[in-house]
Amino acid sequence: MIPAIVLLAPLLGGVLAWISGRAGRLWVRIWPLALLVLDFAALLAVWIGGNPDAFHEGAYSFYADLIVPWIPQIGVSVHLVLDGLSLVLSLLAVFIGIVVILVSWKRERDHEGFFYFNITLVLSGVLGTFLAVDLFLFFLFWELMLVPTYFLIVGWGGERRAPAGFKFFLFTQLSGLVMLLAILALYFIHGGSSGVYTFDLFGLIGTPMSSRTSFLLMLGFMAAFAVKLPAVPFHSWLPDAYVEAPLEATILLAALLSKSAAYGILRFVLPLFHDAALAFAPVAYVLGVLSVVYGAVLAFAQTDLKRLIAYSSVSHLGFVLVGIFALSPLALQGSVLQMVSHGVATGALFVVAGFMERRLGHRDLSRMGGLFPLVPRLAGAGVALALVALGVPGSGNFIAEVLIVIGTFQASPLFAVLVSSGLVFSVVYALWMIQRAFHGRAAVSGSLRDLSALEAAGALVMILVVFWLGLHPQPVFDATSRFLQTLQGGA
Amino acid sequence: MYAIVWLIPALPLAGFLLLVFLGRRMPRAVAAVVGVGSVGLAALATVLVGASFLSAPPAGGAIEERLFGWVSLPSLSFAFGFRVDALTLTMMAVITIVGFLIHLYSSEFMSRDGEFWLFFAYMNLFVSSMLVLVMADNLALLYLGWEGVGLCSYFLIGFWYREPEYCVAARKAFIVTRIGDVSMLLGLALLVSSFATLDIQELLRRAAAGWAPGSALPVVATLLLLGGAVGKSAQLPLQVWLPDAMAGPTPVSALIHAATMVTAGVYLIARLSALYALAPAVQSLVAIVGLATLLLAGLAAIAQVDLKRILAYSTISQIGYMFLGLGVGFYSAAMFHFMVHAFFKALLFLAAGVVIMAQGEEHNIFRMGGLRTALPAVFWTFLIGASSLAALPLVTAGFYSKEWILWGAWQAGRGGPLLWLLGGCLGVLLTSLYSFRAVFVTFFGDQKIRESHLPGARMKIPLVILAALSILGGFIQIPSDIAPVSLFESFIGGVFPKAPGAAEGGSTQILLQVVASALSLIGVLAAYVLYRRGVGAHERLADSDAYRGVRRFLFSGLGFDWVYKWAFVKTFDCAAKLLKGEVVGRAADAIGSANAAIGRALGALQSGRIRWYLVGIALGAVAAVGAAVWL
Amino acid sequence: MSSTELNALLPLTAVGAACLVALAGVAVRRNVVFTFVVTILGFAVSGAALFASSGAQSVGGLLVIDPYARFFSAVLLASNAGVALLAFSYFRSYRENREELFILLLLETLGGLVLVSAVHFASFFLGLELLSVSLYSLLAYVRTRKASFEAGVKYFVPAAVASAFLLFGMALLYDAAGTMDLAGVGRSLARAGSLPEGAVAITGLVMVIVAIGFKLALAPFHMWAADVYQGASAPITASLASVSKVAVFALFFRFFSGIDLRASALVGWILTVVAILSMLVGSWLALRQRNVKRMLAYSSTAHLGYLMLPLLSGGRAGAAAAAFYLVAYSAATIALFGVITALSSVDRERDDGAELIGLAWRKPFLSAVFIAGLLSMAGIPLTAGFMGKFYLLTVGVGSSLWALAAALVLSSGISLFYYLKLVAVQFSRQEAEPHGPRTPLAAGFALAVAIVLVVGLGIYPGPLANAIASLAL
Amino acid sequence: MSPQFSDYALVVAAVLFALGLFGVLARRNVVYVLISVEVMLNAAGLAFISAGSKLGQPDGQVMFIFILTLAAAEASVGLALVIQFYRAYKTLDTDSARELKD
Repeated sequence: MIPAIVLLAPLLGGVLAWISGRAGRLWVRIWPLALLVLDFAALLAVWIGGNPDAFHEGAYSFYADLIVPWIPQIGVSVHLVLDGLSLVLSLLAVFIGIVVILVSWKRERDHEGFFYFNITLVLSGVLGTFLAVDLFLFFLFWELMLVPTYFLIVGWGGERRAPAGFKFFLFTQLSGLVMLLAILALYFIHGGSSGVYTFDLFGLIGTPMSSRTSFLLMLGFMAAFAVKLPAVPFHSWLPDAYVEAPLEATILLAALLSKSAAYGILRFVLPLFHDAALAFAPVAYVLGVLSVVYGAVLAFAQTDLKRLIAYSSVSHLGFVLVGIFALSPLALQGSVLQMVSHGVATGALFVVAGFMERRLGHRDLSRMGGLFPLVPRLAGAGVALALVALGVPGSGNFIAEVLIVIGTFQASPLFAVLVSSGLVFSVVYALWMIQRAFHGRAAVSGSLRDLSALEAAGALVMILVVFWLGLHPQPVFDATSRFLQTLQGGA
Repeated sequence: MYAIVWLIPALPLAGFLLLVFLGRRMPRAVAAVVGVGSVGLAALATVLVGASFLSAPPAGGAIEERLFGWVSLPSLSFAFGFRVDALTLTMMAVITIVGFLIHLYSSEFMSRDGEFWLFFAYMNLFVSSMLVLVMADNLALLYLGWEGVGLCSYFLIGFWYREPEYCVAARKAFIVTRIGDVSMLLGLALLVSSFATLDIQELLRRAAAGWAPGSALPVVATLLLLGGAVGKSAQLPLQVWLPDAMAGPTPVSALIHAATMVTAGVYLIARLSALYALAPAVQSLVAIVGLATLLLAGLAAIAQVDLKRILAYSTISQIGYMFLGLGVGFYSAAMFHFMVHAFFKALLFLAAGVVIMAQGEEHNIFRMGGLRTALPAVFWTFLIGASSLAALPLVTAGFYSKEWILWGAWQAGRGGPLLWLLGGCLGVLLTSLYSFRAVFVTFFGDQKIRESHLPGARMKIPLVILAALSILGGFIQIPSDIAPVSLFESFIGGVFPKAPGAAEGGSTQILLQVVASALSLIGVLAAYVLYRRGVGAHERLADSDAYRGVRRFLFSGLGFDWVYKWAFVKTFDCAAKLLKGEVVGRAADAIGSANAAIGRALGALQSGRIRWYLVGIALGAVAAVGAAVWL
Repeated sequence: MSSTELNALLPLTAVGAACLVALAGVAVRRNVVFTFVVTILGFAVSGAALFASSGAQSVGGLLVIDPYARFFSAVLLASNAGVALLAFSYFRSYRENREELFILLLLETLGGLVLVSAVHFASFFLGLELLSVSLYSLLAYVRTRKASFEAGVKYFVPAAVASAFLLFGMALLYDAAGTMDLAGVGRSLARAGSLPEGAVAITGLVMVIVAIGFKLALAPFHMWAADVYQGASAPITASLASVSKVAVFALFFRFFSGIDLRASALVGWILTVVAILSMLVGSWLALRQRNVKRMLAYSSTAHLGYLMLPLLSGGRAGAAAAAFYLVAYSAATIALFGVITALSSVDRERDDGAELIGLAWRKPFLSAVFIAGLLSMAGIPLTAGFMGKFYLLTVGVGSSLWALAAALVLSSGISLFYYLKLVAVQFSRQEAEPHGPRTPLAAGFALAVAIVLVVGLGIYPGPLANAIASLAL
Repeated sequence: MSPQFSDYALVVAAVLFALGLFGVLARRNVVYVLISVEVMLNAAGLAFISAGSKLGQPDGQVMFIFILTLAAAEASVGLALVIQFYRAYKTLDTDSARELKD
């Protein structure tokens, strides 16, 4: 039952928020927050007290395993599992959810009930992708994230929200359909060869097929994941979507939705198409390196703070892509750590960017400068997080990138060299951002309000989490290693 | 006393945390006590640990302490663990003691700055990171410290962040050193993929057992690590950041860009000396890099007019000497020079800081002059520092350390004499020329600016102590032909592979020493002739175009900045500008507009005429029937 | 005629009877409420009567009442019941006669019921004409509005031509096959390739396809659709978009399931081309439409193109997929046109996209229904449209119809643009004139049922999946 | 096999059909369009009759009667529309009804 509770708790909060939409602005926030906190507590309890080997399915073991038939006519069931990897990422999702609700606590807007309903629906969708092991169900959640995110963008976004939302929707939906084709093909191939028509991941692993078929199917999956990650050149939806979305949705997009893609590669692509993935690795490396470099160069070229962070995100996720396909234990662990750490850090960076926008009324870097003495707490948080983006020692990004580079080196020295160039480029844009926004001569006259104690505490907690991940990443490694070890089976 | 080892980096770290979170509300005095005190306590702890290290050496020659696990994976694990041996202890002593003196100096120097607390926060963090760097028992932790010091260096160079050009200098420093760092990270990656460990001792053991000397892997690995070292230590070809780094407050230049951080590369190579022994070619390269850098930086130093830039180039040059020492296998000599250099260069910078402050933030030595009488304490200490830098024979520490390195160079195989000739003769000549040029121009002649802001006790005491160390520090290791004192060698020598060649060389060694000493004195004389007495001679030269051209070339640091600007910076900017329009995104948009265009074109057929629609049906029918019948 | 046959015919009889009662009512005294009630009752009784028979019951060689026919009859009845509810609201303020509208609706339904059970050219033809002739009148029903009349003419003339194509094609097929029984025609077509009459038979088949293509508005026979959809009153357009297409497609599928496409690969090719053209052209044309009904006309061309996937793949799975998709499509169609209906009245058709600005904030219920309908059409999960598209792709992949599947994906991508544009518009914060009274009860009820179906079938498709699993022909 | 009567009839029907189609496409007057449609329908009827006679079945003629009925129904609706058309547009030119277009 635990996976179902984890999955549905945010949704329940959202529904309650929607219902209580007219009752006042307080309950609209309290319901989702309370349920998310409960959710978080439940996940923590599982992490601390749960038995990671309680359930087995082939080589895999889980804390919890739930199967309920859903559309038995075609072999679809609600199959949710909670293992270390999904646990860690679910914790991330719920944590970010809590952050999002807190960030918007004081923000007045229209139709708040529906707004929070959409937020929680996104969270449930993300959690669903982290928990589902039925391919149909996974696809459903995958697509499900889209609609509320789209509503958030077009309902509460910036000036050019409609085209931005559309672009986001189009890219993800279209690539999702390609994945659906691949899922169906796999379904039929498996059904044809074994007589059992099922969408269950563990049933489908090891389906015999020619290497060419396997490669094509893997491409179908990768289409969806490369778009959502996103890898250059499938990224062009991202900057607009991140910029035009309301802050809360941007945080969700950057911190969580991109992770679902990386997770999808880990959970589905590698187990289902191990050899094809190995064959695909060079292409993935190229895409990853392209993302790393292109994202960093473009981040440097931006003057819009949110856009800059958006591109930096592209760059960081390039590391993840390379790390995953390096398929060496170190790189895989590094990638997972990078996912978590980037989730928290980029989320926090967007939070800070949002705080800045609220105070300045704009987010144009060329009109900022010298904020450090004016708003030391805000600027301090901003500087710290920008440093995390460039991989400041002790942060989660630092150790993750070190592991990815080392792990990739074992698989392909050439691409390790290329991907590590991102470490230099990240310095360029991160410092540029620090210096344009916080250093230099003061470009703002008059006084600005610094972070309130609560805001500062929130930012501090997120920063501390990032550094905790950097200085003591072992719990994350321990939680995820069970699953990651199964991935190297053939290697 | 070994139990307190972990306190040594922890104290400055605690100081940093206190300052960064609470410093803004602290009174200056409290912030100063926290900032200076934390390093002072660390220095005290280092002394205590050092004393017990000397009195009762630990088993295996090193104190090992593992604090807590960091990363533990089946294929690789490393922890927050320290290993303190003689080499580390030397570094620690310099970092904490010189660091403490500089902190003390800063408490007065920076006292009028609005973000006093922040300065000490960064400085404390720097000391902590630097200690982690030298104390780490594994390369991952070393890399953590390595990155940490780079970060602090960035913040301190750009400490006066309201000036955009300082920010640019800071950024340049960070980016250039980051390039080296990435190379080093790749080196680590190679080591991990070969030996699956980052524990330094274990790594060196496995490398010695697993790698044949001179084979490809050790060459590549040491080359990559060398990349890191030249970045951090401002050696060719990544030396360009250091002169600009002088934008930071002078104590920063003294601590980070002279005494400690820039020698991290030296430490790295010394620490991994066993690895370099497996790649003789790379080790020779280290020597060549050192030699080239020391000459190049020496030449550039002669043409500078900014007092701090002169010192910066001199730092680059002196680290070149250390690299030369490392390259010829005289690790102890390199470390000895490191220590002595830390003393006199910190001294020079601190003295220069006083001078600049007293001259109202004037950096150009040609606008100064005659400060000998106005600032006597500074003059004398600066003179001691400059003498030590110029390696004036017998009385200065610099003489002993440099001679040791040059003796090593002489003995380094076939190219040895050449190394000695260029490094020893030319280098020594250049060094004494530029150092005494600074002395004569700054302190002699007519006073052009009235002095202001005279230094107080907290600035003078460090000067005096460092001056004393710059003289006395040399006497713990004296060439055997002069006096048989070898305290330093016997303390630290055990850490390194045995130096090739003879420790003593009889008459040859004496001859070489005489030549080098003579050259250093000639350099002083030349400086006197050119810049003091024969001012006319210098100005007569200055009239010729050729001289001006050469001077400009030297002044610019031999054109490296120009080349890099065009080769990298402009390229990157260009790429950013080109890509900013999102070529890729445009392609996606183009697909969208193509669809819209098709829609428009098809829409033109929807004319609203019934007959037209019937034509559509009829044509469709004819096409279908035609296809059916004909195919 | 045996009692079992009569039993099986009950649904048709019920609708016919309702028609007669309504006519008689009009003859005695005009009362629109009475006619409306009779109509709804007729649909209800007919729907209930579907359960009176089971298995496959042939009636006089012209009709067969089998599970397939019953299923689609239910879809038609439900759709037109919805249309009747919408129309009742829509025509509240119409000052001229309203009673005939419902009678025509009943007649149209009867034609549809005949079509879905037809197994013979005669019943095929009869049902189609019943459907079409009622539609001509329905489309042009609002005499006071020129656009409505124009729609009638624009449907009538091509439809008549299409009827001629159909009949001529039938004649040729009859000539070649020697029978007008659908199954018999199919059997003889399987041998057609080897006979000298092959060309005649294939030509006949193609002409029938052209006629059906016209009715389904498949490209390149689609051009009339946009004008007609736009001109007609919203509820009538809903009927045109759902009932007539479902009925004709059901027949098309039945006809085609009897033909072995392997024997006439050519027809398969022609249909593939038509399908791909429909998907793409439909979506492309819809891209730039501002009028919602016009946009839906083009998009329905694309949707019918999608339905060629199960048609070409055939079999039990194909039937199930087509059935699911048509249910989803009809529900979404009723929902979408229903919202337009609820916004409009007979005096003023509010079918421009601009009418939807800020609808989400102004009229949350209508907006929710409209968005659900749009998302279902776009095939977004948790809507019936997603499950439908999923079924289509399943049979497409299962039968290796890769080109069609790829075109479907592509067309879905293009279609997102125009569906989402209408979603986004509703979230616009720009102030629009606050218009329209409260949604009338009848329309509201129809919309509520539609949204429950659209969302419910997306979340819990099990029952429907069960029902369609056994629609074998 | 030599050509039979039914084959000629079929050809005649096809020609009639084509003529009707041409008329529909070429004529702008609604009444002529309706007449052309009638021609097409009758072509189909002829084809049915020829097929029925070739096969010796009555079905073809039954279909023809069906077609006649349909033609009558269509004509009645069609003529009603024509009257409306003339009222609305004061002309019988089909091209004048083009308010609805892209």
